[in-house]
Amino acid sequence: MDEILLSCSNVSKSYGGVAAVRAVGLELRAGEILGLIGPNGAGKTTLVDVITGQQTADTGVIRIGTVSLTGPPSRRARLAGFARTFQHPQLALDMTVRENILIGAVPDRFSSPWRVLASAFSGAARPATPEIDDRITDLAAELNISALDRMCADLTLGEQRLVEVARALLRGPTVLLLDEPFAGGDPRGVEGMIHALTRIVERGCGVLVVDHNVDIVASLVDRLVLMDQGQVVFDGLPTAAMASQEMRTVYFGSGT
Amino acid sequence: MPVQLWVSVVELGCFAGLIALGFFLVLRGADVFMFALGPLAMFGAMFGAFQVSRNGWPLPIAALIGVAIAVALSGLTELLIVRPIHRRTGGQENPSIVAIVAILFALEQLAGTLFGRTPLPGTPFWSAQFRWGEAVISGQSIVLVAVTVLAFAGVALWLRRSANGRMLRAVGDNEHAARTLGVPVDRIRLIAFCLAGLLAGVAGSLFAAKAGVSFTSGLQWTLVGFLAVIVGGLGNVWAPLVGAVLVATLQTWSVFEFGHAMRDYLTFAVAFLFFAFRPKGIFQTKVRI
Amino acid sequence: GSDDEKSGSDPGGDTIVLGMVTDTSGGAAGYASYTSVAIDLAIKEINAAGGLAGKQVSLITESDGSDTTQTPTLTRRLIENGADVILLNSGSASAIAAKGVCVEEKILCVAPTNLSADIIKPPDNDNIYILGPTSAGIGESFAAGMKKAGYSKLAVIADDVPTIQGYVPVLVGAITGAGLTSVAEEKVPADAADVSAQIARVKEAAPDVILVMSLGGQTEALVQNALHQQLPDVQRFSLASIGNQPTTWALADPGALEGLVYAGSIDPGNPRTTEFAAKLAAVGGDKSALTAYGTQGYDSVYLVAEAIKKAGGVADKSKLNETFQQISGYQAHYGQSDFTMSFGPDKHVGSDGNCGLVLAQFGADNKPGAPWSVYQPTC
Amino acid sequence: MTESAEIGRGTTGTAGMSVRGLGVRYGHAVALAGLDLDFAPGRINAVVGPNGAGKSSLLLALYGAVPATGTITVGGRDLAGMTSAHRARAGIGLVPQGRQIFPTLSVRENLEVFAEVIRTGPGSVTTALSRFPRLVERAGTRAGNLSGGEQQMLAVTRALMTDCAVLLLDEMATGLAPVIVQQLMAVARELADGGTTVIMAEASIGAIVGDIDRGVVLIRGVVGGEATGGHDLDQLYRTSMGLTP
Amino acid sequence: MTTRTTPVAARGTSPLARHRWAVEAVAAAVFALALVAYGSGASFRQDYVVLICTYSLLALGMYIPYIMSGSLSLAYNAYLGIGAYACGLISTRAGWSSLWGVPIGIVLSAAIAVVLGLATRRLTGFYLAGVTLLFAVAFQVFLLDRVSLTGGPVGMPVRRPHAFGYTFTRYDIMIGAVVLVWIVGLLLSRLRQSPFGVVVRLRKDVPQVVESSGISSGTIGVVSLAVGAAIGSVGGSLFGMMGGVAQPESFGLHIIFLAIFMPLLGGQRSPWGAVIGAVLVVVFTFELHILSDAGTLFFAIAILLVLRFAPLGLLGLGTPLLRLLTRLRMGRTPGGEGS
Ligand SMILES: Nc1ncnc2c1ncn2[C@@H]1O[C@H](COP(=O)(O)OP(=O)(O)OP(=O)(O)O)[C@@H](O)[C@H]1O
Ligand SMILES: Nc1ncnc2c1ncn2[C@@H]1O[C@H](COP(=O)(O)OP(=O)(O)OP(=O)(O)O)[C@@H](O)[C@H]1O
Ligand SMILES: [Mg+2]
Ligand SMILES: [Mg+2]
Repeated sequence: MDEILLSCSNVSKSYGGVAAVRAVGLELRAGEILGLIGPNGAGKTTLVDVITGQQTADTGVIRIGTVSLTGPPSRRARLAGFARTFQHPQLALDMTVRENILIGAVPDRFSSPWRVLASAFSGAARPATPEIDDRITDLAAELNISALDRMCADLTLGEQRLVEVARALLRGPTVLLLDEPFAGGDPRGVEGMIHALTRIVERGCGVLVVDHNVDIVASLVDRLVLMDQGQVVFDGLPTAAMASQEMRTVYFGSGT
Repeated sequence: MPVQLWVSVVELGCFAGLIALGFFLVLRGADVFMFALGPLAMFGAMFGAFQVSRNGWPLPIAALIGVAIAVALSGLTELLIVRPIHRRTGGQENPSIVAIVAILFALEQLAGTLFGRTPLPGTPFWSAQFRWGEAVISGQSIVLVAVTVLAFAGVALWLRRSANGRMLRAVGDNEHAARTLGVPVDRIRLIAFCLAGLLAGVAGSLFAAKAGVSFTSGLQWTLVGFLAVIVGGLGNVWAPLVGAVLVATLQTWSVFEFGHAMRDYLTFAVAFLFFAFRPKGIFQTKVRI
Repeated sequence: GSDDEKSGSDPGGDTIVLGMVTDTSGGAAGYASYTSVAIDLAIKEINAAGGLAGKQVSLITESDGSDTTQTPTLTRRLIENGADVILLNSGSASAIAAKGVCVEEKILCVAPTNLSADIIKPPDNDNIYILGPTSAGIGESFAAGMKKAGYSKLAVIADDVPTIQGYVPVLVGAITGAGLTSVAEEKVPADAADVSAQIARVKEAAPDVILVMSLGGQTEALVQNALHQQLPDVQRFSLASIGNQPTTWALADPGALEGLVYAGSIDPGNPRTTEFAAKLAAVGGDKSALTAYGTQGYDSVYLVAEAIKKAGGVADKSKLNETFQQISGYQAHYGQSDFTMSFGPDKHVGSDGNCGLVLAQFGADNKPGAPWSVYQPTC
Repeated sequence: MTESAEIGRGTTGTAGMSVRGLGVRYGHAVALAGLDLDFAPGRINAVVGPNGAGKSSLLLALYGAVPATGTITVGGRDLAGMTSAHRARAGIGLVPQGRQIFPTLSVRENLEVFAEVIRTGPGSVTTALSRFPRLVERAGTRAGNLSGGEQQMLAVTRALMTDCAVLLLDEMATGLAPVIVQQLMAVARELADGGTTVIMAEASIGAIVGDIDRGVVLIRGVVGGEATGGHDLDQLYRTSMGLTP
Repeated sequence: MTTRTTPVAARGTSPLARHRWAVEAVAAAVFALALVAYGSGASFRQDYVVLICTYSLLALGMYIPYIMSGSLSLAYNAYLGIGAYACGLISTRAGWSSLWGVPIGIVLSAAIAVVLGLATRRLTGFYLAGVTLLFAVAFQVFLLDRVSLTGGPVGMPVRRPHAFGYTFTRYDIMIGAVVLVWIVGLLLSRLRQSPFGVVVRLRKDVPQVVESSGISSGTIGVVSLAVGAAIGSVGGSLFGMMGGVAQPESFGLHIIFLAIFMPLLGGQRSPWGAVIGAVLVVVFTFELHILSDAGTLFFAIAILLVLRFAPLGLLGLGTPLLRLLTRLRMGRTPGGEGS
């Protein structure tokens, strides 16, 4: 838990009258798993979108180290070493699982127009990528993804979510942003993901997990941030968070 | 620009707008670009003009049957061609579009074979002419404008208020969910195609009176509507009309100012700059999904 | 699918095979069919009269739909299937596309209806011919006529198909060469839905004579209607097309064509023309109306026949070309009664002067009427 | 409405749903291989199983949204030949898995479309909306712009517009905050108490374990065991998955 | 359905799969030889074969941007035209061998594709279609209008190409064309399977994934457009050199529709589908004049029939068969899919 990888300060985003994110500040350190929870519509996905550039913030700065992060998602992902998943799996359904995961391994080959062109030529010359295939195979085994050569259209939603996570993991990111990775996952898949996450964190990666499976999140993360109505209302250790008043009122409902 | 040219702009805009509205409906409801609408309009108009000029049928009957044929052909396109292809490819867009373009050619040649390859004269519904200052306005243009306004208002209301209209938007949004929940997807798609056929048929038979109609007119008409949809966007029912009028204005004005050769250069240049610097089109719906 | 008879596929066989590239489905389909009917008629007559050099004549056709990517291939296929002579009965652009094949295969090619001198422009024009008069001839006739009538400011409205665009500089050049000034030159897209912007520009230029050039049909009718409405008092001229297209007359508003002068090829005073018209009428069908396209098709077959007779057959291609070039003083079935055609090594346009043309004027009923009283081309 | 009266949601307990020999296949892939199952009325029934076990296929087959072999009966009445629209009108509600909403339609219009399918009046839309204050606030927003959880609320409340003789919930709790899940489970309980047959498909039941009355474990398209009570079911599930409970 | 023990790389063990490229190259070569054999007959067949090759290159040019990447660019008539006119200009004006027109056409077409692509980079394919269509129309006008450069309606001659004092014959050009298609097809087929191909295909359905992986989806789109345009331009050069003339009417809008048809007729899953589509189109155009009056009517109906019975293209018919075969060979039953 040393260096700060990613920091947001005073980030806001609103849509018409809806203030989805309001003056949020957040820090993510190397080797840390940070949990982001909050009621539905609290602004968690919007915050992730704003960080990765899928949406542009109205105000605020997002810094990676000391550089402030701007531009389209691809640029940000390259600069900051982001990898992310989407709350609703984004897969090309008429392509195989392997192909959908593969993109995680190759971004550096496409970092400029010339390199894109070069990789087109080198691809025609040497289409096979055995070393990447091996990495994919190993990762799939860990996450309990069964057939890599099936079309994604044939997968269930739960399986698709695993593929989505695998793609992000394969990227070997510096900062990993997961939007509801455990939703609808079976116990074995969840176990595999937790294992993969702990391993990647050991390498110094920072992970932000958004999920409603509080039990899993609380046992996994180093720190828990609670959002409500676009604002951060609690930021601290998971145990403290789970016991806090804020958590009870905005998230569990007063009954618990 | 002389007033007469504005009259032309309105006529062209209304015609292109009607075709574009047909595109809009099929795009919205079935998520395919029904390129064959231009030829459908041509086919209906050719039929009407053929019966009137060769066989002396009364205009209303010939036109009515012409429009009915356009509706039927559009419906059959969905039933016999697009639907089976859509099913077998699991909803892929490309094969359906290619089939529709093939239908475009088939209709063109069928019309050429049935009604001859020489242009046929259209007959105006209202042949009066009005002078307004320098300009001459034909009764037919007034009919065209009235029909266009009615059609747009009707479709706008229908999409918003009627059950079928709402379901049409739902099917276009997420056909899978609609099917799962039990929305009569097939019926709705058929309605979209038939309505588009109706709009095209009406547009064709109204416009034929201006310059006659020949078997090759269809492709031109498709392109005109296509441009209108692109410039207007799909965010709003009225968007195709706005797009159509803008395109008509640009094309008429550029010809008037610079001559014909410049028309295509200028249209391209304006579209190019427009898309490069104002990429959202004019009306656009975007949800974050 | 060509309707070739297998007997035609061997060059030494017992028929003489004419190969025709036509257009049954594209832009030239509207007029090519008139030509085809007349070509058929001519072949039937020749066969009935005992054929050529002791052989019957047959016809094989291919349709290129005016798609020039297909024309060379189809021309070659005709030759491959035994065609001894090629008739190019499609658009001008098709004829230009086929030119290379004609020269390379050294086969006699005749384009009966095309007016563009580009088709027979040297180099590489050894064995390709058109009948004429060419667009230049039309230009000269118009020029002389306009001058005689005392006009000075010319406006041109032309449609944008390549064939017509090819004629524009030729005609305008001839007319301005005769001393008129061109005050406006407007282009109209083929299949245009509206031409009012072009008409407005013409109106601003205040011409005293207007020349409309198009393949006819919708575009021509639109322009004529608009001119009739917007500039009713200005004299209009048009190409031959309009004179040959009853369908276009129907597209025009009542009276919109009155007074329009066009360069026709049909002179009611030519006895050969009336004779041909009668034969054609006997054929029947809606393509047997009397048009320049028909007469030119008919004449092209007889021209070829004359060359074959003189050459004694079709076995020797270069001899056939030579005998074709020896044709002289052929009395055509169109044009004024003194119109003749001749060919030669440097003369690939048949017409001997411009009297192949007849300037005629439309009547109040939107139908071609009397010859233009002001001027008639001479040879 | 007449159909729903036939199926009924009485307290007699006859409106339970049974399947015999239920099979579903996608091309050559067999998703369900001839299931025999009974879902008790007035209870919250669970179907648990790992990803790809066939849970969604089962629920979709019950709703008539995928072609299936075998027989399905509700309260003794065979559903053969009834389309999904018919079944919805007869009181079978489905919350499909994933975002099965219409993104460019407003929240209200989403419900209106379904009201049209089941032929209920505009009143039912207002009632359905009022179930979630959050949705009332966002009634005019395009559904595609809602947050993931808000979309799920929309799907749930849409299913509740039916008469709820049978309620099919496919991973209903996915993406919902605990407070909402609790509310929803309370609604489910209330409906069950009124005689509804509630069938929930879940890949893991940690969050709702206490609410489940009985259930089956489904693995690779076949039934791997049956249990009463959520905790027993969870045990059974974990052991059949080869995990330590 | 979720057995973990199935070896993941099961596919790689099939002998057919292991030698996949060799098999494909040989199969395509056999086909190419058949074409050459056909073209060695009557001389019109050489035109025929070159037209097939031209259309193949046109369709292959569409393959990366349209089928793989989902950008519907409609300016292919222009790219084809640029290739042909470049050869014409360089051979008649500069007096060089028309072969020089090939690289010039490639660069020019690619540059135009890049500019058009950049303008619509942030838009859906729909707008790209619009802008490129307008460009296609403007290009036609340009060909007719700029008589001093393009020869106007008449067009301009393209001299037979020559190199090292040797002038290529029509037969030579035909051979060259067939070889070219063979090479381009094979390269594209390999490209499709490579990481570049995978990324390009992902961009079609999930551009946001490509973006969030750190790859600029716009750049990928623009590069595929450029490569496609370059391939199309080569086809145009070929056509010009064979026909000996570059004419505006040869590069009309109908070309665009053909270009859209061909890859889909043959099948989208492989570039060879584009080639098969080209063969079909040429055969349909030249052989379907059964009732000569109807012209393209039969062409259109034939296309509808193909789509109706093989919506995924002709190759699409073959794939299930092939899959069945390999599976049987591996001793598995068809029901075992997904295990
Ligand atoms: N494009 C948009 N237009 C309008 N409203 C929007 C838009 N995007 C987000 N919102 C609104 O902003 C709020 C925050 O949405 P967000 O998706 O960030 O929530 P969330 O915390 O991820 O919720 P969940 O846990 O349900 O996924 C929601 O109320 C949503 O409706
Ligand atoms: N449309 C389809 N085409 C082909 N196979 C499919 C299709 N839908 C599902 N399958 C297959 O059928 C099996 C059962 O799928 P189903 O969706 O019923 O699983 P599930 O238990 O709901 O999984 P999850 O928990 O991930 O939602 C899976 O192996 C899946 O791959
Ligand atoms: Mg969210
Ligand atoms: Mg499921």
